Amino acid sequence: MHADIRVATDDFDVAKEWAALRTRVGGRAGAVVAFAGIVRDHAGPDQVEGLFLEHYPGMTEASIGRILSKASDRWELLDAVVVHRVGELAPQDQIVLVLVAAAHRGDAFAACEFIMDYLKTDAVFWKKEHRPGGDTWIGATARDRDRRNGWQTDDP
Amino acid sequence: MHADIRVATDDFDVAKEWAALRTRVGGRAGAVVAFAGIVRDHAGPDQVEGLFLEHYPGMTEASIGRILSKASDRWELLDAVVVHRVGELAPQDQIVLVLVAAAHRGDAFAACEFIMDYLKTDAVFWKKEHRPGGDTWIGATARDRDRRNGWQTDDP
Amino acid sequence: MSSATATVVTVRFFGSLREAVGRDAVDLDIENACIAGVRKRLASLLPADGLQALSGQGVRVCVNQTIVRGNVELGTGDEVAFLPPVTGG
Amino acid sequence: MSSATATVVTVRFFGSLREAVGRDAVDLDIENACIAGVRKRLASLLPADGLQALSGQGVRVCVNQTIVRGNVELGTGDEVAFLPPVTGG
Repeated sequence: MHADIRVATDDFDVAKEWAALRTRVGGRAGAVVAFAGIVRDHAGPDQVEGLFLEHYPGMTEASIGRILSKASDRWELLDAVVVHRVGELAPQDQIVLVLVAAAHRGDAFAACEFIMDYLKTDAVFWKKEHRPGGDTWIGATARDRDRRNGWQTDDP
Repeated sequence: MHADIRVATDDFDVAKEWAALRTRVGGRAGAVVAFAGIVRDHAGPDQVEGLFLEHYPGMTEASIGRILSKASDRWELLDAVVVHRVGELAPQDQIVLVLVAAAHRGDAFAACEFIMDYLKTDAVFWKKEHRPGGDTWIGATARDRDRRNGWQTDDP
Repeated sequence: MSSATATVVTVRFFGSLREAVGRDAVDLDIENACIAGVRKRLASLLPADGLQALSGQGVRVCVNQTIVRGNVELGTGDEVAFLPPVTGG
Repeated sequence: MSSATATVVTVRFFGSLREAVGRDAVDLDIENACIAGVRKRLASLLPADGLQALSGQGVRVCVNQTIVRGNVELGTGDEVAFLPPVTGG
């Protein structure tokens, strides 16, 4: 499996990443699944005015690499790309892109969701939310852990 | 929910569809999931040299509309796009694009996969495979039906 | 039956059925304004194997783009379609 | 202890811990070449609440980017990091 992991302050271009993956996999892939996470701008007292994301260069990429390895052990994948932004992000900004190509759609869907669920709980990032009431460092939620643990229950 | 259904012989541009959806949903969506199905060019005696897809104008779009309605009843969706090609397709050609935007990733992933599974079994298309040994009209497979029925088992 | 009282319907064939009957559509004057009337009329027009294909496993019948079961009544201008098993994606 | 025998490690703080201790990294000469030695040395450098944060719930300690448990030995040039709970995506 070709794997590509990038952590950067710069924005990413979904179209460019998608096209590059399509070029790499050619006609071997019957299915491409992409997920993009975006900073929501939901209004109200709970409004997030922005995010700050921090990482540990080297360790963060390695943590994502382990997630991709787990996914690749479990499903038949041809290509996987994770691009994750760090630094200050504003509402509507893209945060993360997960792109997966596989011969069959079941593998591509499952792996893409698995990778996202593990990014929430196991990838080495720290996230601070800017809200009208002040800044808060947030961790994975109980729901995030439930989603991740749901994959483990399925383990053979 | 905004829904967009198109059936056409022309190829589609994932980048353009993604950008248009992003513009429509703005910062309401925290998650975008895209699926593209591609004609594989796996070699060997089982090689598919091409596909021919046929539809019933009007009825086909309505069948996709019912699938999107079911998805929208079940998950909190902001936007869904299905673009499906018909006519002669060659290996590496794109067949279908399903794009879903939601506030939360769980809804976007589930709805996108649900829509694809139902497209395989319930959407009004007919598909002929061109193989070295001749042409064959193919229907949904037992596996396709199992996947679709898996969603029904989950029904409340 | 005079043309004034004949029921005229369009019958469409898709996918493998289109190939089996050798055409994609036909307009029919039918005496019995129902699906059975359509089948009877088609029996005089189609080769035996084409006709048989229309009763094959998984074939569904539509009237005006809605799947119907049994011997539905028809009126002039109705569109009847024979659909083999579908698959998209 | 002479400088010839001192162990020099880099200690890094991330996320909320970086804010709690007021810096992102510090190079330390430590007498006891282990995690306990690092904590002891930090006690003389950091404000009490910053030091306490390093022992907070969910905080993990890394040596050279690998999570460790217990009082691991250290050598000169090692990088120790204190990681609060993570979340990506």
